[in-house]
Amino acid sequence: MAKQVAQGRAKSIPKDLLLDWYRQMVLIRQFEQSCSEQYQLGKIGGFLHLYIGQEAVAVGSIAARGENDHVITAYRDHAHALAVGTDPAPLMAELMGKATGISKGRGGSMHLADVSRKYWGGYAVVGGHMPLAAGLALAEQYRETDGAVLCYMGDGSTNIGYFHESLNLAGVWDLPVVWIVENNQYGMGTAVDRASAAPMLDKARGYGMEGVQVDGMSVCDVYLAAQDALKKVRAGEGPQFLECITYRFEGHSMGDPLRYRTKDEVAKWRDDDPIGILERRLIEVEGSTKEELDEIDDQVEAEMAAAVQFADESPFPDFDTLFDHIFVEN
Amino acid sequence: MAKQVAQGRAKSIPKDLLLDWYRQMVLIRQFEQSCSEQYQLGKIGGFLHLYIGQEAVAVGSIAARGENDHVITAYRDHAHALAVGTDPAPLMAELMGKATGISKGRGGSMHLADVSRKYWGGYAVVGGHMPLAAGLALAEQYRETDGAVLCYMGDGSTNIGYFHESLNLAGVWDLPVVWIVENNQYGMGTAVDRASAAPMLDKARGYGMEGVQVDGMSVCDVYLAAQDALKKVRAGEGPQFLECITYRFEGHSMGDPLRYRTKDEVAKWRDDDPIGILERRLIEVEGSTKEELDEIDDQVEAEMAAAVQFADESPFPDFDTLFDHIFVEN
Amino acid sequence: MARITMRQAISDALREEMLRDENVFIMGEEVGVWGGTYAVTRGFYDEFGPKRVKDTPISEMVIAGAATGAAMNGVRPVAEFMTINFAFVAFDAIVNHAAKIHYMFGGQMKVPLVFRAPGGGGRQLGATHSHTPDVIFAHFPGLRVVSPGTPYDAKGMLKAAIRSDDPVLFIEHHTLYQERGEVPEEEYLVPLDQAEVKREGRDVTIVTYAEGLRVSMMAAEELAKEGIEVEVVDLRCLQPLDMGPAIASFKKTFKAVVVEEGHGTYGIGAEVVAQLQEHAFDYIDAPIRRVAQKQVPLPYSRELEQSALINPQRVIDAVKEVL
Amino acid sequence: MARITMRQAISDALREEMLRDENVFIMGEEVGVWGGTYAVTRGFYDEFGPKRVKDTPISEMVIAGAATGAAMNGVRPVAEFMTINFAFVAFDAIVNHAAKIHYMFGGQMKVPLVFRAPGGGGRQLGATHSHTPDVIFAHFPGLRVVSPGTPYDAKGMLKAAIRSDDPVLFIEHHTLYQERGEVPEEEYLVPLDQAEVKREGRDVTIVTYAEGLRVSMMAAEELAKEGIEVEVVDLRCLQPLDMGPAIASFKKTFKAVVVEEGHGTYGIGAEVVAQLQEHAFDYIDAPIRRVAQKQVPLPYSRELEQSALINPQRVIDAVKEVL
Ligand SMILES: Cc1ncc(C[n+]2csc(CCOP(=O)(O)OP(=O)(O)O)c2C)c(N)n1
Ligand SMILES: Cc1ncc(C[n+]2csc(CCOP(=O)(O)OP(=O)(O)O)c2C)c(N)n1
Ligand SMILES: [Mg+2]
Ligand SMILES: [Mg+2]
Repeated sequence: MAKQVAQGRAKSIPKDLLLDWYRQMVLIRQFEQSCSEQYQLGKIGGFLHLYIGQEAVAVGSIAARGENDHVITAYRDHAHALAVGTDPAPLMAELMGKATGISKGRGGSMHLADVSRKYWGGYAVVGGHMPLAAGLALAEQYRETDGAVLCYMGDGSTNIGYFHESLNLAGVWDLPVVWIVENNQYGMGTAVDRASAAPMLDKARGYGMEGVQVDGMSVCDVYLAAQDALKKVRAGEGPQFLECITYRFEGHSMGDPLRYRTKDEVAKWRDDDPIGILERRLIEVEGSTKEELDEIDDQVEAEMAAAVQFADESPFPDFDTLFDHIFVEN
Repeated sequence: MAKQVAQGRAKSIPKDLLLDWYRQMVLIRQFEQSCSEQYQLGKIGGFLHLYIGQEAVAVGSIAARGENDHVITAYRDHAHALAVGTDPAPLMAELMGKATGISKGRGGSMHLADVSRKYWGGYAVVGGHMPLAAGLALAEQYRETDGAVLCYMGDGSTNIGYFHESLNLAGVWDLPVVWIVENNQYGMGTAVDRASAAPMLDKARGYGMEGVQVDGMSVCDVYLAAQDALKKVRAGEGPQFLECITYRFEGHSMGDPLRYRTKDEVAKWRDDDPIGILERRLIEVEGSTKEELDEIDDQVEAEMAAAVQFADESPFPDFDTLFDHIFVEN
Repeated sequence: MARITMRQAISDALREEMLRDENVFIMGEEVGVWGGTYAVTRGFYDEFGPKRVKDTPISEMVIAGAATGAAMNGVRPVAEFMTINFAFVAFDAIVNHAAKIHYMFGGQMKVPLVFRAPGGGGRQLGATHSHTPDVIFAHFPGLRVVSPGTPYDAKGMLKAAIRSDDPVLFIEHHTLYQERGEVPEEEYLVPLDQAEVKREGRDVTIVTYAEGLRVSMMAAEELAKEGIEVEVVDLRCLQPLDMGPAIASFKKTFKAVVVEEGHGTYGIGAEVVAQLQEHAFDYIDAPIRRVAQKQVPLPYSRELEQSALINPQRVIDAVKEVL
Repeated sequence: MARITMRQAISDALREEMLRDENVFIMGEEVGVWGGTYAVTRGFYDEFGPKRVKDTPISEMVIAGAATGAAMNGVRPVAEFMTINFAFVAFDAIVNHAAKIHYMFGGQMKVPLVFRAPGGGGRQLGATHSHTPDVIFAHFPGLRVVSPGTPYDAKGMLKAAIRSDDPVLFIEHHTLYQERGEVPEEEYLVPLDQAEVKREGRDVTIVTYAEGLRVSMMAAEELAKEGIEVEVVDLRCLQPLDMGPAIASFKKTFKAVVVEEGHGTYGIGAEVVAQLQEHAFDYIDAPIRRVAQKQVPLPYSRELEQSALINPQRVIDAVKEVL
C-alpha cells in the first residue's frame, strides 16, 4: 500500500530541506549496511542493532529540534548520531573499537554519543536512558532556558519500570521532554500486543499527556509532529508524547533467527520504505530527477568509504589507557 | 458533610453482615489504638503505621472475597490481617516481637501474614508486594482454579516501577487480580497530585483496565464494588482496578510531624468516620440500638485486652532460633 | 557417557524437570517464540506450549517478583534473566523479597524458584552488559547462589535447584555454553552446597569456579608441563559457601591462588583468602594471590577488554609468584 | 569548636554548599515539606524554596537516573534515598549508569552528583529495611563510596563530595545521627580517598568505619582499662579504598581485627584481610579476625536483632583472640 506522499501541511516543506533529509536517510541506510558488512568481516563485535526501515523517525524529529534541544536514545543509536550531524568516521571507528572512536573505543555500537552536539547516547539497558532524559530536561528547567529533550524509546521498553517513573516525574514536574516511541511492532521477538496491555496513547494518558500517533515512515509527518510537540513544550504545556509507527526491516540484532514474523509481513512494510516514500515525493512533487538523487547516493557512498577507511586505519586504544576516565579526578 | 447511609444496592445488604462488619471495624480501630499505646510504652518498636480512618476499605473488600481468594498489601497491614479473621493475639505478639507472634517475632508490624487464611502480608518496600500479587494470581491461573487476588496499595505507591510492571503483566496475561488503591490523599507528606501526574483511573487505562472509583468511607460501597470486580475477574474479563477514596486520621507512622495538612482538613474527614457512617446506618435504617452496638464495642475491648495480655506474657524468641528459616533445607 | 555442551546440559535439565513435574514452568524474555537468546530453550515453546513457556514483557522487576509470588503459592517457576546484568533492575525483588520472605514471616511461606541468568565479560558488550556480579548476590543470606563450571555440574545442579524449596540464583557464564564435557544418560543430582576438587595436585591450590575454572584448568595444563602440579578446587556454590575442600587442599599445598572472573575488589576471592587465613593460618607459606577482573568498567574494544580480564597467563604468573 | 551532632554536621554541609553554589540542589522523598525523615533538611524548603529542595514521587529509579542526567547536563544534584535499602530499587541506575557513564563514553560526560543514603540495622525495622549493604556498591568501579564515622568527617566529606566531579555515594549510618563531635566554625574539606587513624595504640589494629568505628572506639576504651592499647583505623572511604594507614598500623602491631556492621560473608572485612596479607604478609602474627553482622536477615524482635549485630563485647573478644 504505497502512501500518499504529500498531504496537508507537509506540502509546504521546502525542497532543500527534503533533499537534506533524503541525504541523511541515505547516509543512515548506507552506514547501517557497512556496519553489517564490517560485522561479517569480524571488524565490529558485540551486539549490533540496525536502524534500517526507521530512518524517517530520527531524521524527521531531530530536524525539528532547536539549538538548545538534546537527544538521547537506547542502543539502536547510530541513526540519531548521524542525524545530529556527527561525522560517520569517528562513529565507524567507535564500532571498530578504535582510539579515534567517538567514545575512544570504550562504548561500541550501543554507546555512541556526541556531547558537542547535545547527543547524550546510546544506552544498552532497556529504559535506563529515560530517567537520564528527565534529568537532562530538569537541568534546562533549572537554568530556565528554552531547551528541551527528545527521548527515543522502543515499544517494548514502555513496559519497564523506568518508563513509568520517568514519564510520571516529567508530568509532575512539567519537564521539557518529548517522549518519542519508535513503535516498530516488536521488542526482539515479542509483538507489541504480547507485551503491552494497552495502546501507547493510553499509556501516555496515565501521565497526563495527550499523546499523538504519527506515520513513522513519513519523514514529513514525523517532522511536523515533532515540531508541534516542541512548540507545546516551550509554550509550557508540559512534556509531550509522540508515537511513531514504523518497522525494522532487518533482525533485532545480528543473528536474529527471525522466527516471530513472516516474510510477507516484512515485504508489506518494505513497500513503505521511508526513503522510497521521500524519493517519490521529491520526484513526483518537487521535480527532482533520478540523476540528482543518484548523485546524492554517490556522495554518501564516497563519504562512507572514507569513514570505513579512516576507522580501518585508526589504531586501537593503548593498553595503558585502560584506567582513564574511571573518575574525573584520578 | 455527613453521608447518605444507604443508597441503591447497599440497601439490600443484610443486617447481620453489617453488624459483623461493624465488629471488624471496631476491632481494627481498637487494635490500632492499643498498638499506639504499646508503642508509647516501648513494647512495640520499629515503624508503626496505623489504619485508623481506612477501616471500611479492608473490611468491605475482604468481605467480598471467595474462599480461594488471596490478600496481600503493604506495611499498613494490621487491618487486613484482622479482616481475614486472624486472632489479634498472635498479631499483637508479633508487634511485641514475641516467639508467639504470627511471624515468630521475625517480621514485626510491617510484616504480618497469615498464610492459613491466604493472607500473604505485609511488605515494607513500597511496591514490592505488587509483583508478588501478580505471581500469586499466576499460580491460580496456572492451576486453573477460580482463585483471585486482592492486592492493596497506597496512592503514593502507584508511582513506582513495580506498579507499572505488575499491572501491565496482569493485563497482558489476564491475571486474576483486583488492584485496590487505598487513596488516602497522601504518601507520607506528599499530596497525591504532587506525586501522580494523572488521576488513578487514567493510570488504570494505561493497563487496559476500566477502573472504578468508590467512596472508601462507606463499607457498603466498597463491598459492592469489590464484589463486582471479583465477578468480572471470574467472568474472564481480566484484572480489575478499584480506587477507594479514603483518609488516614493519624500520622503516616508514629512521630509524623504532620506539617503537610491542616487540622481543618483532618476534622472535615473525621466527619466521615467510616465507623460512624455504618453506625448511623445500623441505628437509623436497621433498627439497631446504641446498647447493641456498645455491647459489641465491649466484647471487642475484652478481646483486645486478652490479646495484649497474651502478647505481654509471651516469651521472646530464643537466641538459638536466630538462624531458623533462612533456608527451608538447612 | 555423551560429551555434550553446557548449553545442551542446561537445556536437558530444564526439559527433564518439566517432564517430571508439571508444576515447573519457564518464564522470561524471549524464552518462548524466540527459543531463548542463548538458544537454551529452543524447541520448548512447541514442546510445552505457552502455558509452561511464558514470554514476558521487558519487566525484570515483575519477572522476579511474579516468580516469587507464584512460588509462594505452590508452583515452581524457573525465571530467566536474559542476562544477569538485567537482574540489577530486579535487585530489590531478588535480595529483599525472594531471599527474605521465608525468614521474615517465620517460615510461613517458602519460595521454591530458580532464577537463571547468563553473565560474564569478554564478548565486547560494553560496561553495562558484561558483569560477573556474582558476589553481590552471594553477600545476602536467604538466596542460594551457584555457578557451575562444567556441563556435568550444570545439569546436576540445575535439576537440584529446580527441586529445592529455596530460591536459587543459577548463574551461567556465557563463554561456557560451548564447552563440552561428559554427562551420563541416567539421572543424577549435584548438591547445591558442596565444592569439589576438579584436578589433583600437590604444589599449589587454585580456588575458583565457573569461567575461572575453565581458565585455571588451562593454566594447570601448562604448569604441569613444567612439572608444577596444581590442585584446582571448584567452589561451584557461592552462598552458602563450602570452603571445606579448599581448606583441606591448602593444608596440603600451603600455597593458594584464587581465580574469579568478576572484579577483584570486594570479590569472591577476598572472602576465600580471609577464610583460608582464618581456618588454616598455620599452613600459610606465602601470600595468597588473587587473579580477577581489573577494577575498571569493561571497555568495548576487544583487546582492551581482554586486557582487563583473567586469562591462563595471569594465573600462571600468580602461581609462580606463590611458589 | 562546637560539639554538634552528625545530623547537624550533615545539615550544615548541605546548607553551606547550597549557599556557595546555586547549581547545587536537593531532590528526594520527603526532603522538602516534611523536612527529611531524619530531619536533616528541616527548614530547607522554607529557606531555599521548591526549586532547590525538590520533593519527588516514590520513584527511586528516576530519582537516581534524573539526578544523573541533570549532573551530566551541568548542575549538581544531591539526591537522597530515604534509606539505602531503597537504593536497591535503583541499583541499575546507580551502578550501571551513574557509575559508568564517564568511562563508557570515553570521558565525554561527567556526573557530578551525590547520592545521600542513611542505612544500618538495630532499629527493629525488619529484614528489608535494615541493610548495611555498602560493600555491594563499593564493589563496582566508577562510583565513589564513602561512609563517615564522626560529625567532623561527615561535614568535610559531604562538602568534598558535593564539589567532586565524580558520582559519590555518601552513606550515613542512622545510629550515628545523634553522635556528637567537635566541628570547627571555619570551612574545611575532608578528602574522599583517605583513611585515618582515629585512635593510636601499639597492641592491636582495628580496621573499621562508620557504625563500626563507634563500636570499636567503645571497645578500645574498655580494653585500655585492661592495659590493651588498640589502634583504630577508620577507612571512611570504601571505593576507592585507602589501605595505607591500615597496613602501616598493622606493620606496627602485627595483629588486626576488622569490624563492620554489614554482613561478614563477602563483606568489607574480607577485602581488608586479603590486602593485609598481600601487603604485609611478613608481619602477620595471628589470624586476622572479622567482627560483622551474622549471616541472617535481620529479625524484628529487639534482642534477637541485637544478637545478630556487632557490639563492643564482640570486638573485645576478637581483640583478645588475636593477642
Ligand atoms: C533491562 C533490560 N532487559 C532486557 C534487555 C535485552 N534487550 C535488549 S533490546 C530488547 C528489546 C527492546 O525492544 P524495543 O524497546 O521495542 O526496542 P527495539 O529493539 O524494537 O528498537 C531487549 C529485551 C536489556 N538490554 N535491558
Ligand atoms: C521503595 C521504597 N521507597 C520509599 C519507602 C519509604 N516509604 C514508606 S511508606 C511511604 C509512603 C507510601 O505512601 P502510600 O503509597 O500512599 O501509602 P500510605 O502510607 O498512604 O498507606 C514511603 C515513601 C519505602 N518503604 N520503599
Ligand atoms: Mg520495538
Ligand atoms: Mg497514601
